[in-house]
Amino acid sequence: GGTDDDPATDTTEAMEDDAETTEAMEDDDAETTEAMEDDDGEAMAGGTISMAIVAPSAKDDLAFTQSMVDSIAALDGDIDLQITDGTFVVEEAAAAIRGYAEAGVEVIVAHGTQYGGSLAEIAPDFPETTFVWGTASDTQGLDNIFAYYPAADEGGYVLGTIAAAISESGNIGIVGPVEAGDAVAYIDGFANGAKDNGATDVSIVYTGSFGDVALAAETAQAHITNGADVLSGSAQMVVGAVGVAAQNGVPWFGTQANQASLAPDLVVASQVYHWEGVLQQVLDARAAGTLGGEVFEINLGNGGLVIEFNDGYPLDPAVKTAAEATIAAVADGSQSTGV
Amino acid sequence: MLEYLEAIFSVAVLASGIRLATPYLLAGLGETVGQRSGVLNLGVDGVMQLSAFFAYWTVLVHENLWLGIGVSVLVGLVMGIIYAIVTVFFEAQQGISGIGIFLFGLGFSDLMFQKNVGTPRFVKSLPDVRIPVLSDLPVLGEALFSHSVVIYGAFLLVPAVAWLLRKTTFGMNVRAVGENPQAADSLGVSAQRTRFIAILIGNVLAGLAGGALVLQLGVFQPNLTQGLGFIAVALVYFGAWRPSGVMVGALLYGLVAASVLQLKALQLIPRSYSDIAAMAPAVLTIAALVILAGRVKAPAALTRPFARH
Amino acid sequence: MQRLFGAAVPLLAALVAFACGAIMLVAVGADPVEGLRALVDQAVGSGPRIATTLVRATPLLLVGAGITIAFRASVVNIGGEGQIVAGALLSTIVAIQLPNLPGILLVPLVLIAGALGGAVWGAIPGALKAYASVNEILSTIMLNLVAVQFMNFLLRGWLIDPLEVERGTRIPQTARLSENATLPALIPGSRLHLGVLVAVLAAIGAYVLLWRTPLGFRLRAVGHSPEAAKAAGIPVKKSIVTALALSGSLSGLAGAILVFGSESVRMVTDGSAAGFTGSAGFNGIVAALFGGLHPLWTIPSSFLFGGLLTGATGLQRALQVPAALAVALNGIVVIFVVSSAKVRTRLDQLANARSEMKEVLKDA
Amino acid sequence: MATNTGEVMLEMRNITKRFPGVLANDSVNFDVRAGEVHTLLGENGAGKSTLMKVLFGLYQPEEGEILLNGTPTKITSPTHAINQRIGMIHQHFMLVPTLTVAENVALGLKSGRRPLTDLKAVARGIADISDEYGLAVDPNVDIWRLSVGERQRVEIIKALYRKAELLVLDEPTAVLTPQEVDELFAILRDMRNSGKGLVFISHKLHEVMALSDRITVLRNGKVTGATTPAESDRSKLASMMVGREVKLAPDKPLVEIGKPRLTISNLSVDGDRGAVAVDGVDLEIRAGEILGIAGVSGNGQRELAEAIAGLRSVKSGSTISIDGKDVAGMDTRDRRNAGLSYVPEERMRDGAIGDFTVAENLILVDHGSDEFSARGMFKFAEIETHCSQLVSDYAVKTPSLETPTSSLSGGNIQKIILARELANEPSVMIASQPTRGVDIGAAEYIHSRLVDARDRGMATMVISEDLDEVLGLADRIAVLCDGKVMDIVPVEGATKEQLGLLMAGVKS
Ligand SMILES: Nc1ncnc2c1ncn2[C@@H]1O[C@H](COP(=O)(O)OP(=O)(O)OP(=O)(O)O)[C@@H](O)[C@H]1O
Ligand SMILES: Nc1ncnc2c1ncn2[C@@H]1O[C@H](COP(=O)(O)OP(=O)(O)OP(=O)(O)O)[C@@H](O)[C@H]1O
Ligand SMILES: [Mg+2]
Ligand SMILES: [Mg+2]
Repeated sequence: GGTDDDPATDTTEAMEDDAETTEAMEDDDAETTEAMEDDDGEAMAGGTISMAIVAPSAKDDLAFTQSMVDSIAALDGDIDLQITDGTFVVEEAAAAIRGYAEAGVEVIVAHGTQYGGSLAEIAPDFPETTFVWGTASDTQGLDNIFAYYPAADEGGYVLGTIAAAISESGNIGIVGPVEAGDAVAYIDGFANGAKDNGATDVSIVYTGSFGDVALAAETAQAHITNGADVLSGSAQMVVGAVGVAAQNGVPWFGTQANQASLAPDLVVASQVYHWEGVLQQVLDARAAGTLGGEVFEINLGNGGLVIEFNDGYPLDPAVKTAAEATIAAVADGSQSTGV
Repeated sequence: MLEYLEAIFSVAVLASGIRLATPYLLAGLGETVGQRSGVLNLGVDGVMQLSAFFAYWTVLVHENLWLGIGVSVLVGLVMGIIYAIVTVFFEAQQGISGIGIFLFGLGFSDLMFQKNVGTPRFVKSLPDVRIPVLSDLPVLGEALFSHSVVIYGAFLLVPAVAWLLRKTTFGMNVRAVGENPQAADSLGVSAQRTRFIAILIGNVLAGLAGGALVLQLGVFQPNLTQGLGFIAVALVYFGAWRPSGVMVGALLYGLVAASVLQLKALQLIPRSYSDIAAMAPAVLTIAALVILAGRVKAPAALTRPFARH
Repeated sequence: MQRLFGAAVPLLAALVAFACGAIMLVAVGADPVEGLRALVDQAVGSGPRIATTLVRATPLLLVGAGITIAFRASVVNIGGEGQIVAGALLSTIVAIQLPNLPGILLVPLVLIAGALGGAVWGAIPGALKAYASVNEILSTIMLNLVAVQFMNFLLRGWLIDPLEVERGTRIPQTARLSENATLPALIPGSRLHLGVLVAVLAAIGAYVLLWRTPLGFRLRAVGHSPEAAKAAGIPVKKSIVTALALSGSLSGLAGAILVFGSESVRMVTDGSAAGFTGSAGFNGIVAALFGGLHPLWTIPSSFLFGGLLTGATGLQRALQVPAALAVALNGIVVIFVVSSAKVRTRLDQLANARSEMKEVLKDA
Repeated sequence: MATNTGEVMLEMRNITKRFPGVLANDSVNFDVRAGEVHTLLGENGAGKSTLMKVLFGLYQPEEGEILLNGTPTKITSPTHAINQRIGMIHQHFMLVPTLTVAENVALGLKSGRRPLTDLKAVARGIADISDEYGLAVDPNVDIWRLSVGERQRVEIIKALYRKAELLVLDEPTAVLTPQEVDELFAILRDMRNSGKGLVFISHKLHEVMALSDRITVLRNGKVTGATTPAESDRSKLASMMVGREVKLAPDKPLVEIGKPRLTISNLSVDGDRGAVAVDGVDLEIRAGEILGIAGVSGNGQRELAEAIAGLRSVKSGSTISIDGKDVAGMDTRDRRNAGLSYVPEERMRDGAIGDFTVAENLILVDHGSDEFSARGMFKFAEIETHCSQLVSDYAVKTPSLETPTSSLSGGNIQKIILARELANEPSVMIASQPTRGVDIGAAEYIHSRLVDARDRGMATMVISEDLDEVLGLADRIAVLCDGKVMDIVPVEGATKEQLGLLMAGVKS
């Protein structure tokens, strides 16, 4: 379960004293520069921070990887970002991570749990480099690794309640990939939210593939013919399902990144991962001389998970306010997602 | 038990199965012509991905579905010419040069997509055309006669290809060249030319299959086909090198897949076994082959390059 | 002499192919020279990088060597992907069951388990072909699909890392497997592990088997003429099964090595075969072909493709060119090389003819 | 015999054709007149087929020219040859088994209803030809359903349908039953009398004597003589081919017959198309004895041989024993280990592997024996000595042990097979058509080898459709008809007539 309080709370603290840490960053800057000088001069020149992302799917997948890319883009401060995407194969990722480290990149985001093993091998060889590992909830005892993970079930739960509210048939269809990863957390949260809010029939289908768009489309079709009037789903292949939803005028809920662009008038809302908070903390910590050793969770509470409503969809204001309430409740832990 | 049967034998599953079967059918029919001429093409999947991407891109830019279909055919033609040159004139090992085409298609379509499109966007997909009277028929009418034109086209191609192979001189030459190219050659039937054309036909249909797939979905993604083309090749063996047989195979494959989805959707398959269920089409295809196989023989010269001494 | 020349032809073809690669680079707006530099640098730029390249080449070499065996018995084995997965799963299970066995025992054991898993997954299409005359191209393709789903099934359920369940992250991967099973490094402190050596030995073994042993003789006999082999008393059906089982066992070995040679020492998937194998099942075919379907030539060619694959990541980093380019390039290389195969055989024919001519004249 | 009054339709002048390491044709002169059968005679590898392939545009000669009806013509391709009214019946049929007769005939011809085929029209044409020359065949059946003889008729029809005036038949009788040969000859004579020119190639001298108007002999690619049946006889022809005196029948010393080595009782076997092919056969062959199996092909000989060799399953109740050991349940390898050896009927398909080297074919059976391998590894030195020994013992003409077997001529390949099969003194040998398509010299050699082995106590079964061979070789002759043994007669006093009646199923 994602919402065990401790990490949630202390990370929120970390967010609160954001202000001063940023000041701290200003004056620390000089010395950290010196500190950096010997191993990598020009990377820091002009206050530029060099970052790299190694990620499993495409950088514009409208999902997991894009959420990270967008987040870094949203960071203030002058960042020189390099990306190696579409590398699920661990050996490839390892090569890339090592390559960045050798090239003197300061902060390397290994955006995939499966990279953990490689990090454990590589990180010790580059004590000056900060490695950020997600989604994961331990730093493998290394002090130059930060870890992060999303409490995907939280947004899932919220979206589920909205789905139940706008569904007339009370029949909701969910299109999943392989039953694994934070897809499961999101989907279970979603299902619970829907059920708690009166959905009678929540049908979850895992197609068995992250890539089979056609299968996802047919799954959505099956849901609709079985009477579902609201759909959601997780992972890259859902574009197929969104397409079917659009063709049938069925509302859709997205996750990981804002999927409104796929169906501007049918995507009700998306749970969007905002890693800015985490990343900012990472940069601050690094500036403060801490290269790692902390775990961050993003959740509704600390603003890492954001429910982005799509103005293109005419959502009943009442439902929206109710949803906002749920968000607050889930955020402060008074409402469990049951995951 | 009954609920399972009800779930499977539903109009929805039939319609869905037909939709899923179409790309297999188109690609399989093309591959049938090629293999009848003695040429195995394992590159089908790659050709489909290329044609799928370029069809998608075309429609994305020009918003014209027919242009998209045309482009998918064109891509098939180009790939066909390449493959024909490689296998017919350079007498290249067919199984393997096919893998080459596959890898190229897989990589290049992905490359082009990332460079030119990136974030998936929807294009308008092929509209369903309800065939007036027929689609109003009770029960099956809706399932059978409310599909996009490419689906009708694909199934109309079954008798067409059968006719081509059985009744035309070209078809006769194809069969001869696939069985005993030396004999055909000794009578002035150029094995090379015949195979060249057969390969073109095969790849054009593969291209069409890619176009049909992507324009059915209205969106492209890298590795869109997920190995669909390889299964299409397998279905040619399954169909005993007969268009009708390939159609049966494609429908079986599509319907099983659709049934599994439906059973999952109705929560009739426990979630933890969803992957096991996903094996069904492959397993059933093999099982069916164990029963069928032995009775039919492959074209004798299949995968054998022809060279005159 | 003409051997060398014969080998030079595919190399030439490869060069042409790389020229096409350069064109693709330009097409995507990258500087080909820069690209080549980045590629080469990443592939062989430093000790660790060479090590990575060799490690990356290992599964290609194993699969490739297996392909050559199957090919000589004239069975097409497109089941590499599935056989790798099968081998990996079995070896993983062994490591999970016997975590405390000392490395000296456990390492060989997991390798054997891998080979066994692959052998079984290869023997199935072999038996289907031999005893039910099911075409092996079809069955191997189908069994790839089955293996993937089976992998997902196990990695989500029985074999999943308990931590993943606890955290709710649920990535389909095993826990970090027993340290004792980790393949020892050949050069201490480097990524260069035992698997690389195993693969090279396996390739040499394949060569010896095919041309130095009765068993290989039988496989080749069956490959050339099942009828004549049968009449000579060679068990044809059995040989077909043997060929595919051997071929599969090498792929399975690759699977085990992917798990216990990886930095994470765990089996992990994204729900697709390629997610775990990195398409070694296909790229291995490519390597074998590039090696003229000869086990020994497959060794250098595998390392070449290994370099291409690791180099591609460098390319991607330096010029932000999608890694897909490397896949496409692979394809082009294959296409050019197979096409060159004819030129090559023609050359050999000529040379043989000349030497025969000489011999005949000597006799006269 | 027709008199050679027809004008010269073909003249080949100083044709020279080289293959790597071989001078296949050495400035050969050859001509054919309208209305004659001109026979090409020569040992395996003499260059007969090569010369004809040059004529048919399959090979281009290095030197020499071809005149058709007096005009020099460069024949560039088979199609070209066909347009020049030349037809060729190849040593190996050029038919597509899965196509019908009509389709096979129609291949490569312009259809009247393009793009569709016009098989009806073709069928009509076939019917006309059938009537004219008595070539009965149903145009609508698939080739694979036809007997060998019928397939050959289709080949001839193909040629005639294309209006061939000059017809080349390369060993057309090698695969035919005596009846089929007679029918074929009748047809060929009709064609000759209707003014066509025929080139006939055969290794069977009595056929040559029966059919030819003129005979040209090739040896090592050179023309070594020309004659006519009138002015020569079989032994003259034989010595012309080989270049020395040859014995047409081996002389067999009397050896006393030993104990039974191969015993077959109540053997029943199904054929390829299900029907019973071998029907309750009882046979016994003793040490030092050659049992000839005579019979019209397709009367169960092949199935009999394959059943004994373990390549075909037998029906229950059948027993086969070698030296008293029941082998009916064993696979081929174990039967061979029990002392069986087998020379298959289809040399290139079942006997040897074309892509294997001469050496590899020589150890195809015994490769696993401890003589050639230890601990699963080959002992190449031993193999080398063994093979070069055999090559010299059996006078195999090959450039080297590493030569691909497919590049050798039929006779030499057969010698390799025989050498392999006799190598480790088998107790029982089954030899199917041991000299079919093999030239006299080689045949003589093979016969003498079989007789030697017999003298050393081997029990031999020789299956042959060539009655001369059976009569010359066997001690006893069993005649098969419809899968049953009609009778078993001692060779002494056996006559062709008597055998012919038995083969036809007539019991005296
Ligand atoms: N395609 C070829 N390549 C190389 N050598 C060849 C080829 N065809 C024939 N030869 C050689 O040329 C010589 C003549 O062969 P050819 O087939 O003409 O003999 P032949 O008289 O027909 O023998 P047979 O009676 O066995 O048919 C032989 O030595 C043969 O090995
Ligand atoms: N000489 C042979 N000829 C045909 N088949 C053989 C031969 N030797 C072995 N086999 C087949 O291979 C299988 C393996 O048996 P065996 O272990 O005896 O062979 P091997 O030792 O691997 O090779 P060899 O027997 O040639 O030394 C046997 O069951 C048999 O079916
Ligand atoms: Mg000949
Ligand atoms: Mg042995």
